[in-house]
Amino acid sequence: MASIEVGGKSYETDEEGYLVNLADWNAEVADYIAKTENIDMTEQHWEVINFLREYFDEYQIAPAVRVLTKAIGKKLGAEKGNSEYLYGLFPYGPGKQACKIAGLPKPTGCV
Amino acid sequence: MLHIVNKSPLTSGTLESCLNTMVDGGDVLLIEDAVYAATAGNAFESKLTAAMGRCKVHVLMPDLEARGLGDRLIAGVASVDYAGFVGLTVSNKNCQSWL
Amino acid sequence: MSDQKKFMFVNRKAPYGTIYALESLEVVLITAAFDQDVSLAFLDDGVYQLKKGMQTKGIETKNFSPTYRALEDYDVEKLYVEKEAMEARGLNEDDFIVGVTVLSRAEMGKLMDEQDVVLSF
Amino acid sequence: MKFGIVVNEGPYQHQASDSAYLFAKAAIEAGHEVWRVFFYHDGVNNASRLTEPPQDDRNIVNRWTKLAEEHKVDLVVCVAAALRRGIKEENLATGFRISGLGQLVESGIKCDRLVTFGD
Repeated sequence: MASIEVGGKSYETDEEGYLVNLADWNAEVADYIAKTENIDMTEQHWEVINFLREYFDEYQIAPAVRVLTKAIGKKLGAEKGNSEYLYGLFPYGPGKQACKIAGLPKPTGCV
Repeated sequence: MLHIVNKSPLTSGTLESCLNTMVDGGDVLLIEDAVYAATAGNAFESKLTAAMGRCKVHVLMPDLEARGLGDRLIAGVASVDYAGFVGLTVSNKNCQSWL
Repeated sequence: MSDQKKFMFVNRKAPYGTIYALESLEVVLITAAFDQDVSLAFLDDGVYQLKKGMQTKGIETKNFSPTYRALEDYDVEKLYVEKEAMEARGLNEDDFIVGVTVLSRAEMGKLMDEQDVVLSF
Repeated sequence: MKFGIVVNEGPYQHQASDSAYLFAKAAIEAGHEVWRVFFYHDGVNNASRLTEPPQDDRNIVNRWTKLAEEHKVDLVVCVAAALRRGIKEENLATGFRISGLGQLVESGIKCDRLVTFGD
């Protein structure tokens, strides 16, 4: 099992870098995972990450990209509810990359 | 529509649910443990024969024979082999397995 | 894929006792992404999947029932509960975590008959 | 006709896998095409290369492999269900592939009939 070191503490991850224990997540860990993905977290990134975490908390699933896009549009405004904007923030996909940073389970049911 | 049922009516309500829900004129195929429903003298016999007025009941013979009851088939239940099973899925426009 | 078919997912099993309910929900979420005409039918013990107020901490299992509320975001809006099954379990519409259409057994049978693909878990 | 088949139970534990195989064989013999068999729930265990039944019993896993080789049947194992149950590329029998649930939906869309075997 792999692990990451953040702030002197060790966190278990799988081979792809997803947190094994979802309860381990905190902002510092998110920042660290983002760096390994070459992403500098900005306020815009955090908006999406927080949204994902709230969505997961409410529905117990990470939303599909299409659903995320629509829901973000509803909550944060139409100019953010499109895939250009979301892929701009997370080049490898708001599904995989943002879920990883948000400490959500790896999407497995992928088409 | 072809309704496929695979559980004994003596331990599961599946066959009864199927017969109660399906629209008239459909096909019912009994496979695996559901074949016990098609044997003379079983406690579900009267319910099955009552349903036979509204739908056609078939039994997968290899499953009935495997269970030692190949000679107890209730009159009016059609016997099919696997080729007949395939045929039923073709002749009906859709099918459903009652799992 | 341009061709749209009518998919029905028939749920007849209670949650937690077996994994079928959870894995059925996973298929439903994927099917929605294919722009198919999706409906969910809850019959027999499957009706129990929708009971609100599940507390799964004590069995150390994930409570997936909130996910039914997300179905709307996935444009899955046809949830049907069989009236006879609901009543046989002492439940009514207020017991469900999500809004559903209650159908009589006969109406349910007719709806099933009209489907192109019926998946049963 | 083009058939899709779904198998929801593991081999040896439940008859579903045998029924599905015999159905597939009969469909092919009748001149139909079995386009894909999708393994879901415990059905993913049909794909384990590590299965070793006694010699006097049918070999369910090999039987699927042979069907895939001789009749170009696409044997697909659901990735989410497989990961839960320890089925991975390294213990996957020949002829099977691991893929997403979309492959099941696709079977429903592309096949004339989708027949499910399970418990």
